Amino acid sequence: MKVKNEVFNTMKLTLPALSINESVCRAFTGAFLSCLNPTIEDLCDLKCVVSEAVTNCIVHAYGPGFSGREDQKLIYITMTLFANRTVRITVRDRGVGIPDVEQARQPLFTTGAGDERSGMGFSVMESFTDRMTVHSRPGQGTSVTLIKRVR
Amino acid sequence: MKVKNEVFNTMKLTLPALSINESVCRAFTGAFLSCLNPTIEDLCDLKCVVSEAVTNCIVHAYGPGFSGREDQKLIYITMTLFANRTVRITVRDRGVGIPDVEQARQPLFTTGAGDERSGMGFSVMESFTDRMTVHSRPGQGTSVTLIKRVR
Amino acid sequence: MIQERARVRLEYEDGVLHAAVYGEIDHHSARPLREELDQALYKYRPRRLIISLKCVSFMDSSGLGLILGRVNTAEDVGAVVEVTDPGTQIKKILTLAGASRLANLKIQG
Amino acid sequence: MIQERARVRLEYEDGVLHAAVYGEIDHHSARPLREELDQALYKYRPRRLIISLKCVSFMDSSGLGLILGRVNTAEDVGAVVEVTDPGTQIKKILTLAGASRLANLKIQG
Ligand SMILES: Nc1ncnc2c1ncn2[C@@H]1O[C@H](COP(=O)(O)OP(=O)(O)O)[C@@H](O)[C@H]1O
Ligand SMILES: Nc1ncnc2c1ncn2[C@@H]1O[C@H](COP(=O)(O)OP(=O)(O)O)[C@@H](O)[C@H]1O
Repeated sequence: MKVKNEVFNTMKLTLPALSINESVCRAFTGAFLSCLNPTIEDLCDLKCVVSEAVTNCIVHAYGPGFSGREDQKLIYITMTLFANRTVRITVRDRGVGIPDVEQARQPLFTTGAGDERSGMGFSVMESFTDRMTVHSRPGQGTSVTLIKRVR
Repeated sequence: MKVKNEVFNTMKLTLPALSINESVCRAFTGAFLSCLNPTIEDLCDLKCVVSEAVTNCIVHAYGPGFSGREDQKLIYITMTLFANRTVRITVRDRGVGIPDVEQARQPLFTTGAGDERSGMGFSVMESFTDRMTVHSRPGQGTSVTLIKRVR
Repeated sequence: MIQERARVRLEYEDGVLHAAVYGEIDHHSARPLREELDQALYKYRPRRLIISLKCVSFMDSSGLGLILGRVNTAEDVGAVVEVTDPGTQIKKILTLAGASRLANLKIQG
Repeated sequence: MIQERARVRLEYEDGVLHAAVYGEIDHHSARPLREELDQALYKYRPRRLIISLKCVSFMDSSGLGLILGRVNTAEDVGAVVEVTDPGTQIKKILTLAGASRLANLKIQG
């Protein structure tokens, strides 16, 4: 997980798991990456993976199975820019967690079929970045880390 | 300081006191407020006051007088949207603090004349919002809260 | 209070339902789009539903769910779904999901 | 690595130095602008420095500091500063600072 390189900029963001914040988080991503002057394609890819990870917090982590309070439904985002133009994004929640991460990462696997989830979220995140790691503990929450070197 | 009204959305943001983050914070402000669909004028006013407060953290709070470590130079921003379209923004630092807040708020007062500061930052923040409060403790840091009802 | 993220313009003619989507398709905006599209499918019972993505500025896998969901509703009423003008990134997502292999879904452009 | 936020296009003719600023003027972008403007002032020693803000998309009180600082340098070389085309918000900031009351600064538009 370690990227041996100087940190150039970093931000921590906490916001509630509301679906209006899907677009807010995409816009944040664009704002934070703007100082790299990235290509449109890299920017779109990174906005997309953030959108996927944030949506998963809203739909799955704090979905019907979550028994905590409303004000505990928070999304924690960390973005770090390294001097070699590598971006590391972590999207974390304290929601229900994933019992079987291996299975969850499979293309088309979803527990949200009734909600018209496609089961392609993790596949998109994986294919639009250089590296994706997922840590999860049932009842504790999930953390998805996405790493991409931008041009 | 309390706005008796339902919280509609809220975000907490932490990022380093780098001057490139002045524009990043303005863009964040725009992104966060976009769900209110505000007027261009209100949006510009709020981007401007955030820019002022963030710049003060960079220039004054963690300027030459600051004796802490480089990685302690952090800016803490909280933005809250209330259902009645009131926006509350707090920009906080753990920097050198302000010995005399009353004096610092005066138009044209500045301790940064050599750096071409105009001394109009607080005046701009005050005139572009409905309410500004400043709390500061020398050696502890400063917190500026800005409240504005948007159309 | 909340700004709409996406809209759909519907036109029906000669058994073909044209649906032009504007804006950003994500989980937040997918639900109202889904409802509008399904209502129109049941109302007109077309042979073809053409979803134009030309004016879609963003779409993630929630949009894929929206499209695949419409393929299901369309089957109910005996329609075939065509998706036109996906942008570069939307194409990547459709390819990743193997969407072009579905019998009742055609992807154009 | 870092994208520039503001640029200035300089033109000198008949004792007049035209400076058209593009982009966002904040504390970050003010320093390079300051250096370029001061260098040009000392090089050409004009009678008038005209700073056009027409293409400035953002300016806060750091921009005010930049303008007032140039009024000082201009005095050094015997020039008067004119600021043209400030947008609505920049006008508010200039008014707040009473910038129009300065002898060597004219605000137009
Ligand atoms: N943050 C999360 N918290 C709990 N479960 C999650 C989370 N993210 C993903 N999952 C689980 O992994 C599955 C696959 O996720 P994904 O590939 O993004 O597809 P989709 O969101 O369309 O279901 C989800 O259906 C859900 O069961
Ligand atoms: N966050 C802060 N930390 C320490 N001192 C501050 C801070 N913000 C403002 N000040 C003090 O208040 C003075 C006035 O601030 P302001 O009105 O914004 O004008 P300017 O930034 O141009 O000096 C500053 O010169 C500085 O001495």
